[in-house]
Amino acid sequence: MISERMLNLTVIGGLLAVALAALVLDQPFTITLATRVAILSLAAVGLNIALGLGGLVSFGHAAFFGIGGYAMGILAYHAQTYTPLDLGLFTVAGTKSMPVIWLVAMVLSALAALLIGLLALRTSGVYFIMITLAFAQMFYYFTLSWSAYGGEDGLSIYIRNGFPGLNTLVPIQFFGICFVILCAALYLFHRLEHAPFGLALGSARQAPMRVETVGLSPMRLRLVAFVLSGAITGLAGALFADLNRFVSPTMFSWHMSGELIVLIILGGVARLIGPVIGAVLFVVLEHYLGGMTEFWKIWLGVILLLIVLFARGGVAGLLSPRKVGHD
Amino acid sequence: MTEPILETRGLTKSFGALVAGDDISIDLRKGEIHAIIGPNGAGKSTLIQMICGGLKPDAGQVRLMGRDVTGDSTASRARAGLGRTFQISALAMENSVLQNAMLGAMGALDHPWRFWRPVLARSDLRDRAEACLDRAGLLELRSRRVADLSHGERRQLELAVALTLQPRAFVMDEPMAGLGAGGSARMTEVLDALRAEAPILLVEHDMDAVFALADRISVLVYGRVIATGSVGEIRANAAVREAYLGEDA
Amino acid sequence: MSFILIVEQVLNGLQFGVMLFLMAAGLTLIFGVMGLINLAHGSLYMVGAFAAAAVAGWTGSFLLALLAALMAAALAGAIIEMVVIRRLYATDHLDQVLATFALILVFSEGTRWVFGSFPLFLDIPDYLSGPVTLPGGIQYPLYRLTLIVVGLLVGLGLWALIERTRLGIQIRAGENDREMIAALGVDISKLYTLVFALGAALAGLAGALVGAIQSVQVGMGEPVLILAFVVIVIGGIGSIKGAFIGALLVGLTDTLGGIFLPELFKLVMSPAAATSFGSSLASIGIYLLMAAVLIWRPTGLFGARA
Amino acid sequence: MKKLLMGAAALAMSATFASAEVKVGMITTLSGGGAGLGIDVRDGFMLAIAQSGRDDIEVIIEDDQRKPDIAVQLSDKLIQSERVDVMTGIIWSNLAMAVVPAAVNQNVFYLSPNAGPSALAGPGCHKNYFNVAWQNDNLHEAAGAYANSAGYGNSFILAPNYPAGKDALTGYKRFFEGDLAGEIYTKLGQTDYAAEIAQIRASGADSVFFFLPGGMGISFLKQYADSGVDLPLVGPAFSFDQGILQAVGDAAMGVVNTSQWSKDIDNPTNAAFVESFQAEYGRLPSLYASQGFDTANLLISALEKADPSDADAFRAALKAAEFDSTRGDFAFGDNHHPIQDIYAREVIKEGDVFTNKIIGVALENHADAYAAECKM
Repeated sequence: MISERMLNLTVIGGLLAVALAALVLDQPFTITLATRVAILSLAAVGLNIALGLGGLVSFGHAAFFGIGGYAMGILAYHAQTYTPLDLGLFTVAGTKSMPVIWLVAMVLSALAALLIGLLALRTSGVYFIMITLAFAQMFYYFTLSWSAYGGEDGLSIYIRNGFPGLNTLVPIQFFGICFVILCAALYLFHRLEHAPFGLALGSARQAPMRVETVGLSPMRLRLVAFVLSGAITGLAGALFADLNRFVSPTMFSWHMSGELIVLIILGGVARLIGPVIGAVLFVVLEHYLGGMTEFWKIWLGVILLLIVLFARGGVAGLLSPRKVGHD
Repeated sequence: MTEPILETRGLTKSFGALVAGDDISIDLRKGEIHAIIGPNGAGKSTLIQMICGGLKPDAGQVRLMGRDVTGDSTASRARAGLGRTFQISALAMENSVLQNAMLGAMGALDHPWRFWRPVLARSDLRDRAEACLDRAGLLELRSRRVADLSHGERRQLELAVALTLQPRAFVMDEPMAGLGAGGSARMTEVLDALRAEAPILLVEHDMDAVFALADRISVLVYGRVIATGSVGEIRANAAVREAYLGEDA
Repeated sequence: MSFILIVEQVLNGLQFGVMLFLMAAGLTLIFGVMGLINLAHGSLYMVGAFAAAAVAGWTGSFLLALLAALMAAALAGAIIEMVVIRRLYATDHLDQVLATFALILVFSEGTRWVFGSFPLFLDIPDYLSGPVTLPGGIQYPLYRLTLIVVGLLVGLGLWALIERTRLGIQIRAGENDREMIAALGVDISKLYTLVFALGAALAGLAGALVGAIQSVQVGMGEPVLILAFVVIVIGGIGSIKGAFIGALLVGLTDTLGGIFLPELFKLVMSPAAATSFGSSLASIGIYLLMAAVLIWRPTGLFGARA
Repeated sequence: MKKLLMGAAALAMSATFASAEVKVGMITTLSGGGAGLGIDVRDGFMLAIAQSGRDDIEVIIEDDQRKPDIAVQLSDKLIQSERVDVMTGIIWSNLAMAVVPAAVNQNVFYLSPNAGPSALAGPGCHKNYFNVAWQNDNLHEAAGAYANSAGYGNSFILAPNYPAGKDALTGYKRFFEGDLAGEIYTKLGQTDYAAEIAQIRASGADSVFFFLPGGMGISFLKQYADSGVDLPLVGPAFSFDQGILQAVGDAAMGVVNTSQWSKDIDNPTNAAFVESFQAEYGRLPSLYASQGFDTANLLISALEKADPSDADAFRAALKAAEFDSTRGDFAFGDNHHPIQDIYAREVIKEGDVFTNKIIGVALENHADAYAAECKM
């Protein structure tokens, strides 16, 4: 049993140490894996705001992940082919600048989250799960047949987008970007959780009637959480697309939504570090179990079942059971 | 006579064939405790829900300080000054006692759209919350998780959260339920003092408490108010004795 | 566009809808009685199809294959209910989603392990193959007509089961008041296993029936599962009647949308663009339908208030 | 032998041979939907490696699960960590588009055993990229040519609504000279074609061209056969391949399909390949297996002449393509895509097994339509 703060520092420090060690040992692929962990963690930190703090079981977060990915893909595609992007009323040039792409990815994901949230949050429980799933599927099928941007084939971006002052093609530098963003998102999550908004949102999850009777609207709290959550997952999507230099409809697939939930549960719901632990485990399992047997997903399934049935706090819950209260 | 703080006019609600509220008109005046009694299934919960905004009446009005709030949400009624406690505690069980009280303070004093500074560092909210916890006798337990509280302590916390709102009128759903004899007596004392601040619409099964506290009593049977009056009048009312007290006795 | 073509397309939409109903009925029944969201329902559909293909290959009898599909899916359903699902009733939906997601992985890869990666063969029996001529000179495959009839009969049977039998009374009681049914002296865990197996058997039957005209392969249940979700969201979760109406709506929208939307857009744009745009829009047509229903009624056409 | 081969593959997946001189990275689909194709390519490839007797070729096999992001990750791993010289194996065009451009730009050779997207044949061609199978349009073009020779004048054509589907219809139309009775794009992954079949029935067409790979084709063929519509079908080989033909059954009998390979192509290499594949794996080889086999033999032929470290010499050796192909004559065009005969085949039944028989050559010495756009 270790304290939560200790656990958080160990996991985050560990991720950084692995990447640095890989740099020293000249194992660039390990850095790539660590980057993948950081990005998947970021996506799950986003989901954790809705799911962990808000209790909103979104089975459609792939929608925002994919929108972020396509924001990157479309902007970079237009920059790469020197064609303007026609928005009907006016045209804009594409861009290969990461900060601009991130901003666009977050704004578009937030907008999508607002629209989906307005519809889905009128309901709760199973309806919410199924409706979010269905909307993500809608994006999936749409991009599948969206031939202007490659349809099922997706879009390849030949050179990773740029960040002022850095060479993003060097694995450790791109890892650095993702790692810093992940840390920023974790810090934001931490602040949110303890801020007035977090208290109200958490109360809306546990006792919505109470929140109403003190004069607050649970629906609005959830909507804001959902939008924030979507924006962060969208940012992760843009980074993920940049990691792969590729975007395709599979980013919208419902397996993606499921995997994001899996990351959180593996690590521990509503735990700050839960998504990171989950992402580390998932990538390690995927990579090493996948190398051992073609049927590795059976074992992934079995491990998930065991965690749901017997270790309901996830790994964070096993390592550092949550003490409650404050002061 | 001054304007009633809280008033219902002809509230009616039915669920299919079941009439849960039939032309209910009651009022709550400054400084009083108005108790609603009635056998199980008489429509007391339905009435509370209609007053607080959880259920839409088929017909009739709810007025708060002279204003029609029938179409308003629960939240806006709360902001207009309606404080409510629940029969089955509706508290954030994983949070601490203080956090629950501070939620009320936030609702009363501020808005939730603050995303950065820790809520516990907000001394204004904290002062209000701690003062109310103190009045409800819970200040010592403020760091305790609600899930670890006893049943009676949760009832106290229900009250404390309602206090943080400094409402113009209270609606309390069985605040004595499940309290032991000692707990009931203490709660009776608190409510007795509270009516000076804001009147209380009290739904309660504990007849001793009702007779000790109420200025007026309304008796609800099959969704209808069959009598309203002082404790003495109700005790003497034949219809009430037949419909309600008779069965109980 | 001729009248005959329209009639034929409506029949196609009906047939698709009726098969979706078999899937959705099980899902919604399980949710209504146990409050459980079961993502692995599509896997039971797959189990039914594989069992049917295996038995048909072995015995050559389509009826035996159907029987095998029913039994295999019901058995698989009963087993997962007893081993995994019953531990989930008391937990929240999040755990249910995750555990049943895990079951999909186990079922899909397990099936691939046993049957290999290539699709299996399952064909229509001779006595049901080929087209028949309907009044008005419409040629329509006999097997598809049979599917419509079987689906409607199963729907009728389900209605009779729920409205007219002792088990039905218990199921309805379970939907309304869990404590009451325990008070009635019903063995609740046996009832739950039974309902789950019944839902699974319906899915397995659908898998086997549809498997004869489609490809029996790993993962075949997932697209159907998501459509079934859309169906019960539209119809109202927990409502068998809603599932029926929702399934027909989705079936007709999907079939007719794919045909008529491109034709519609040809009125205002070039044929190539109309085909492309119309097909794209048709592919998300049912989701737009769902969104429209939700704006109008957030808990579906026949759903209880959330 | 089978055990031994699989053992070698498994070893190769985990360990690194100190003695290996050439490292080949194979990324292919071994799990999930479409795994059958990847397994065939792998088995065909490994059979050729085993038959060559060379123990200095190490093949590292990775499963992409048909997911582009996994494929990219594996490609990074193979290039960055394993430092492979040659890559191969990808089945799907979208995965190829995600992996190939980046890989060949890092000075790795890529030999495609299947996917041949037009972008990599035209403006996006690359000196280190060789396609041993086809350009994606080829079989569809051959189907159009066959339809002409069969005297069809009015075709109904359909394909899924995704890039490869659009390429397919474009390819068919490029060679087909008759009219179109209808043209539809179906949903990707669609399993019910009743609506489309009804349209075909009402269209007045005299023939139907369809491209519906995988399970989609199985569903379509079964439903088409049952519908009573008896217009002749023509399509590319994908829906009539050995792997899935048994799942289609009688519904496929007599259907004409186009392919650059067939198990009855009469040459000693092919005969030996079919026999040894069947002996090794206990099933008839598929089109994909033949492509994997040819890819490995091309690689081996080049390795006999040059080492990959001498990139220019190795490239020239690949370009020369001096190996015995299962398809008979084989040559690369200037854009490193095959110039080959494409056959029309008919589905027949041999005993209990459904298979194909060549009925003629649809296109002779056919190159692809994009070669002119390749500036290399």
